[in-house]
Amino acid sequence: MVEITDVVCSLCGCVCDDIVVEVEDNKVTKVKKGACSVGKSKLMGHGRIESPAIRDNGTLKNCSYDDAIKKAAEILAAARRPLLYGWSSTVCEADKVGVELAEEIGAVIDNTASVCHGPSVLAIQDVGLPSCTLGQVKNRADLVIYWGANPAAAHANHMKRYSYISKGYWTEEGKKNKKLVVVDVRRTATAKMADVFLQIEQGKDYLVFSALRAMLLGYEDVVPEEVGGISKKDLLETVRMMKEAKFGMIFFGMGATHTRGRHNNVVNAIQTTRAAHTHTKFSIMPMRGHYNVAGINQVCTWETGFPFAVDLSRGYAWYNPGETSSTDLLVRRECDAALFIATDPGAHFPGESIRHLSKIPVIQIDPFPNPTTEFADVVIPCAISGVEAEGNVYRMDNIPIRLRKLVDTEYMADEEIMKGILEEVRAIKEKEGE
Amino acid sequence: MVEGELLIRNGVVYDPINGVNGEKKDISIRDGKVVEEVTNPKVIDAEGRVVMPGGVDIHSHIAGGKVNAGRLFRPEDGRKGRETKTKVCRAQSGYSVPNTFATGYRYAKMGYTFVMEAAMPPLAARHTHEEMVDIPILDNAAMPLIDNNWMTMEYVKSGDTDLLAAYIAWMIKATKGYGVKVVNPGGTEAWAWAKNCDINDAVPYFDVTPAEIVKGLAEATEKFEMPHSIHVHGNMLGHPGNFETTLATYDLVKGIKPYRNRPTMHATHTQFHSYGGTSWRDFESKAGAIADYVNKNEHLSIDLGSIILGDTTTMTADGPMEYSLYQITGRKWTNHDVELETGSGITPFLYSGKSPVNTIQWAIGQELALLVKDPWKLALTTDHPNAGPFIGYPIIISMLMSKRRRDESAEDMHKVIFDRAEYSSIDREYDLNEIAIITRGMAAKTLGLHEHGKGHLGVGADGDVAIYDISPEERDAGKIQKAFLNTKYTIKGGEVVVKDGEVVATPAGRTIFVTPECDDKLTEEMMVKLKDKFDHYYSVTFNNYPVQDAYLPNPYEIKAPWRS
Amino acid sequence: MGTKVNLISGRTIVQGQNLDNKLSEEYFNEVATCELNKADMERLGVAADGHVKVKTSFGEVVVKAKEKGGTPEGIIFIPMGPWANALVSGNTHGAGMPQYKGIDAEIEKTEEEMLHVKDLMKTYMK
Amino acid sequence: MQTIRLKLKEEITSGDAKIPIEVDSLTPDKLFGKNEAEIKAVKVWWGNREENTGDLFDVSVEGEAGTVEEVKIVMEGNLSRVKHIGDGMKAGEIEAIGDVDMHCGAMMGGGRVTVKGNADCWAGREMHGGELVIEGDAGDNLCAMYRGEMTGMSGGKVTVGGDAGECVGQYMAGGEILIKGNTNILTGLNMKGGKITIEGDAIMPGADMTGGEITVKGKVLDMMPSFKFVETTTVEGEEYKKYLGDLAMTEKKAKGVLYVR
Repeated sequence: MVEITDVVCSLCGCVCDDIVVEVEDNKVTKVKKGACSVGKSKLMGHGRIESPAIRDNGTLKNCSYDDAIKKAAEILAAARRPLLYGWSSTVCEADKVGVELAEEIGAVIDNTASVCHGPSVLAIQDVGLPSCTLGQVKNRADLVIYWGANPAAAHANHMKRYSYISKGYWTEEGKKNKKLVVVDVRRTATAKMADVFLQIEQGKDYLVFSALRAMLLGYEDVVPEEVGGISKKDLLETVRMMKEAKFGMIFFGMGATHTRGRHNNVVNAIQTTRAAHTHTKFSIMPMRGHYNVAGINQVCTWETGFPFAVDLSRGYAWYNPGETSSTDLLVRRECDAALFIATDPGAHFPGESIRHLSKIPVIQIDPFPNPTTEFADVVIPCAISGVEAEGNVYRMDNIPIRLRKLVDTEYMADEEIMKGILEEVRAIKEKEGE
Repeated sequence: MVEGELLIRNGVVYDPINGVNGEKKDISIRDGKVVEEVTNPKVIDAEGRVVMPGGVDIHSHIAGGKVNAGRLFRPEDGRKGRETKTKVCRAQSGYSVPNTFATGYRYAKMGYTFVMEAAMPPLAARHTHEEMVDIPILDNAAMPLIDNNWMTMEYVKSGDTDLLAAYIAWMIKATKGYGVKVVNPGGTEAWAWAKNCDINDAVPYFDVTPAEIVKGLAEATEKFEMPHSIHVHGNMLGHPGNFETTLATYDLVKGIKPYRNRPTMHATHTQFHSYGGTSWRDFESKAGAIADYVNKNEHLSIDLGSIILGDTTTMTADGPMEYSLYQITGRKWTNHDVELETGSGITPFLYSGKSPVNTIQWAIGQELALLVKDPWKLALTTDHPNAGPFIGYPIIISMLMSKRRRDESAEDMHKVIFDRAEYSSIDREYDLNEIAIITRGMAAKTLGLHEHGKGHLGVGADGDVAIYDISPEERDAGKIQKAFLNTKYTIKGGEVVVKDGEVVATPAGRTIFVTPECDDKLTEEMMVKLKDKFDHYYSVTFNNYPVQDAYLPNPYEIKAPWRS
Repeated sequence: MGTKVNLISGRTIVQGQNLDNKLSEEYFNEVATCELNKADMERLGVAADGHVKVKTSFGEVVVKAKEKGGTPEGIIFIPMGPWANALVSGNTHGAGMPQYKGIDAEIEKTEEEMLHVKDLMKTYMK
Repeated sequence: MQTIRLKLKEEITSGDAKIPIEVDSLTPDKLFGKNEAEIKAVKVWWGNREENTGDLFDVSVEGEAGTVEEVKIVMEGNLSRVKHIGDGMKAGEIEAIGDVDMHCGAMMGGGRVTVKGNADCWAGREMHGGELVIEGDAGDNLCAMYRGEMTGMSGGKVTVGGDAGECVGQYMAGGEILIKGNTNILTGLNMKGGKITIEGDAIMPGADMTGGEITVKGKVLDMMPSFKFVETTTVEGEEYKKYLGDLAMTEKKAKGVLYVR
């Protein structure tokens, strides 16, 4: 038995890196410390895709890695509007090959931000993002606001490691001298811990932010008695708390991005932060979901200039979410082939998208069987990043951390698989050129 | 580096480090290095053309968290510089914040082969390295920010210079960095509470002043045989009247002895620090006062931070400064404070010749170059992209070489240029040798890279050569500008990477890093304090902090022994 | 037909624990569910674990009802996953993001069986 | 007068995948002076490959044009996956018969585009002159900016016969938009100049506006809570409440005018 410390979790955007595990017979046998129940479940592992496979007459037939990679390359090289999607639950090293492949075949490369914090990216492109690293929050924040976010369910270690419950330099008593405000449609587990819970009407976030902004800037007289289901009195109390804080922090989640207003809700959340900043230190951060969704946004940006939904069909980057984003491409039936890596559109895309996917060739690269496997035409199993493969990832606050390899595997790593496909595609193109 | 022989024949060579000033001379390269002679070379005919060593940029923001945050939040900048992929080149995007590939190609086209990334937040050092690996052609290095760090401030307060030295040694090693970068010392920590500091203000909670921090870091740096001095962006950048703070900052390190014959402080993007007046209304140039100080003292080097008119993306670890700028423009603003270490701010900015303030800023950058007498004391920069994108260097070169061009340009600027700046009264014109100094020789020497093959063409130097398509007699400013934007040839490590202004090969660059060698006992003592910081305040663990070797596929190490 | 409600979807702990385990019973039991307020349960006449059919203009699914305090009246919550996504809108309104929350839906009690994930996927392949 | 007819071939849109064709190379300015054979050879993007116009469209040319203004392009067939119709055009006329895809009339500087059907998102994006008429509905981001930019439509005139989507005229700086039906949320978002008239209803109009004028003749749903009521006034014989906003941008900047019934 070997004990491994400083293990980095490859589940959510918290990227906890102080986990201790035990490894015996090349298997993680125990998670001793540091991980939440979700992370623990991930580290302990689940049933795997056993072999590469190609669909033949409706059924998947096992094959070699070489054959699956060749088949994938053939599909992609022939496609006129291929989509390469996923990239958030794998390492940056694989993402880089993905961008290169997208350039090579004139594909659209998109990542899970598209259905997660893509609207936050659009918002940042409109107004910027006054933010900080999570350690700043841990050491300084005396007011934490979760807006449309339920870390108790989605980022279980977030409050303990970084925000409301954590202890730091100016916050050595933990939550004792902090205030927690939660804004949500439902009284969630997180909401139950709050000093102030603002139960907002579904879809009214935008209005509430504008009311807060007007109040923060001193125009409370124009604000009506109730906005989005919240009384003016409660709004004023929230504004008072914001002004009195030494270091205020807003974390927002899908409650803001998935609902009416989308990116503009986030614009308004950021504008609210800026308004609060005229009184005191205030920052804001999206609760990024996948452990490396921030990372693929980074890689895609430094390599193409744009963070997601990048259309390389003309040989240069055209970025236009709403047009070049996966949901639009699939619902509008634009794509004629798709590669999914480290993601599961079968579970997470709207049904309308899946309907189109069932009609075009689909390549899946993933360690685990999932709904996408049900319609994928080429299935390529891979090593689990952070357990069987190492590599760089970016935490939700864009801090880069290197995933560790804990056990050996015979599965190919994502980066190797992608390199294999890229090489095959180049070989096909060279032949065509002859 | 490429194997084989290359001969550059009959060029007019400007190699100021070796005292070669416009001599007709052959350059021989074998296996990537300059040699005495070659026997069976590939020949490039440079007859009548200007030949210089590969350019060396001492200060530019090309890689890392804030550069990429700049790209990410400016798709409108991204769509400006798009170029289709070719057989050799990846797709390009961006004007003021180009993608990594475009960064490499565009620098190489100007004849540059080394660029220093000027600000690496230690906690995010892996990010800087990941991007530098993706910048083709250029050799590079990065300077970690070590001035607003709690450890630094605590050691400065307690006066433990040796322990501070142990700390900076550990940090430079942990980040695979090059030297000590200072940005608004104390002020960025204060910004974590939405405050700022001037040079003699106490940093909130830490009870030290920026002046003490700068002095402490200079002393600690000189404990080692560091190739480069501390690299300082002082307090109050961009504020009217800041020249006094600037001069006071320069004075702080006057008595400190450098380990070798180089300055004890490099003061960067000096244009932003040379402001007179009490507000934007009576804002005026103090380039004269700054240049005067530089002329009279030997302990200091500067770079320009010269303005390029047009839209750009400003970015710095000086968080409060970016906030001030955003308050003026009301445009988008990103801020990213980094726990226990530093911060950063980013906001777009338009430098307009119609604005009196921008006009004076524009004048100041060039005035500094013209008023500092010894070109070995200054380097050409635009603090890319803060004062403008690096592809504007050829504009500045043509201005410095042509009084006529300056006079013509001044006519298009706001008329304050004639009463609140010295600009129009300066007649000096740079010659090509001086241009070679401020674009390669000085930077290489100041960074200590001339001892590692950069910035010159002596035997043993890297085979990095720029051949410009002009004759040494050329006086036409437009032609000069054009020639310096796109070389006839750029050669990197003996390989032709640019030909006739087109990128033809994209070899990977090397990352150069410094290893300060510190006494084990000191390190051990320092480590107790450092580990406590990780146990209680950092959000990553001690063992996950240092940059792993995997991030530097092409490393080049410079050892910096402890000075006995 | 059914009662008009507003549908939202989102993460849960057990859904997160089974992200790599989506073909399992645990995942099915957690994700093919619909959380409702007590009053809404009573109005529909559905008991805990009783089946309900949820319908939007984009699709319909049968899921298990679960009472959940804290859910306001008129709001139903289905954990993110294939069942919720059979109902959400793919119209991104020019922003790339489907509307996963705040969809007009109708809900009614049903005796119909729920579809397991593989069968649910098959409905897209027609 | 010259009429260039471009009819999209049926087989192009008959497959499972509806791959868009991008026709920014087929504007009157770019086709002026070309004969039929030359037009057929003009390249258009279809997915990741460039094709000859003649391979995708049936092309016919009638008449002669002495100036660009005399060139009229008529586009027919299933245009629902034809993007960038009239993108960047400066003069002449385009008539598109049927529903058209995204970016119709984007970056337009002059001339006239008529859509006899619906137009998808980003119609009139960053338009600065000319006239765009959409007889049916318009999608989202009509006359808005490109992501990250601070200026959307800055000149010209746009008329929509039916409804329009979200964020109509975002960052609009000049020109006129008339919507005969309803608009979805956030019409005139960040607007700083120009004029938008909505004959139907609007949801949360005028958010973050700092200039320009929005008139809503129908109902306003979810009125922004950060607007200041100024007075009741009469416009074209009808009584309106006049508001100034958006105060969430600070009072100094709140110079946008919103007329509500």
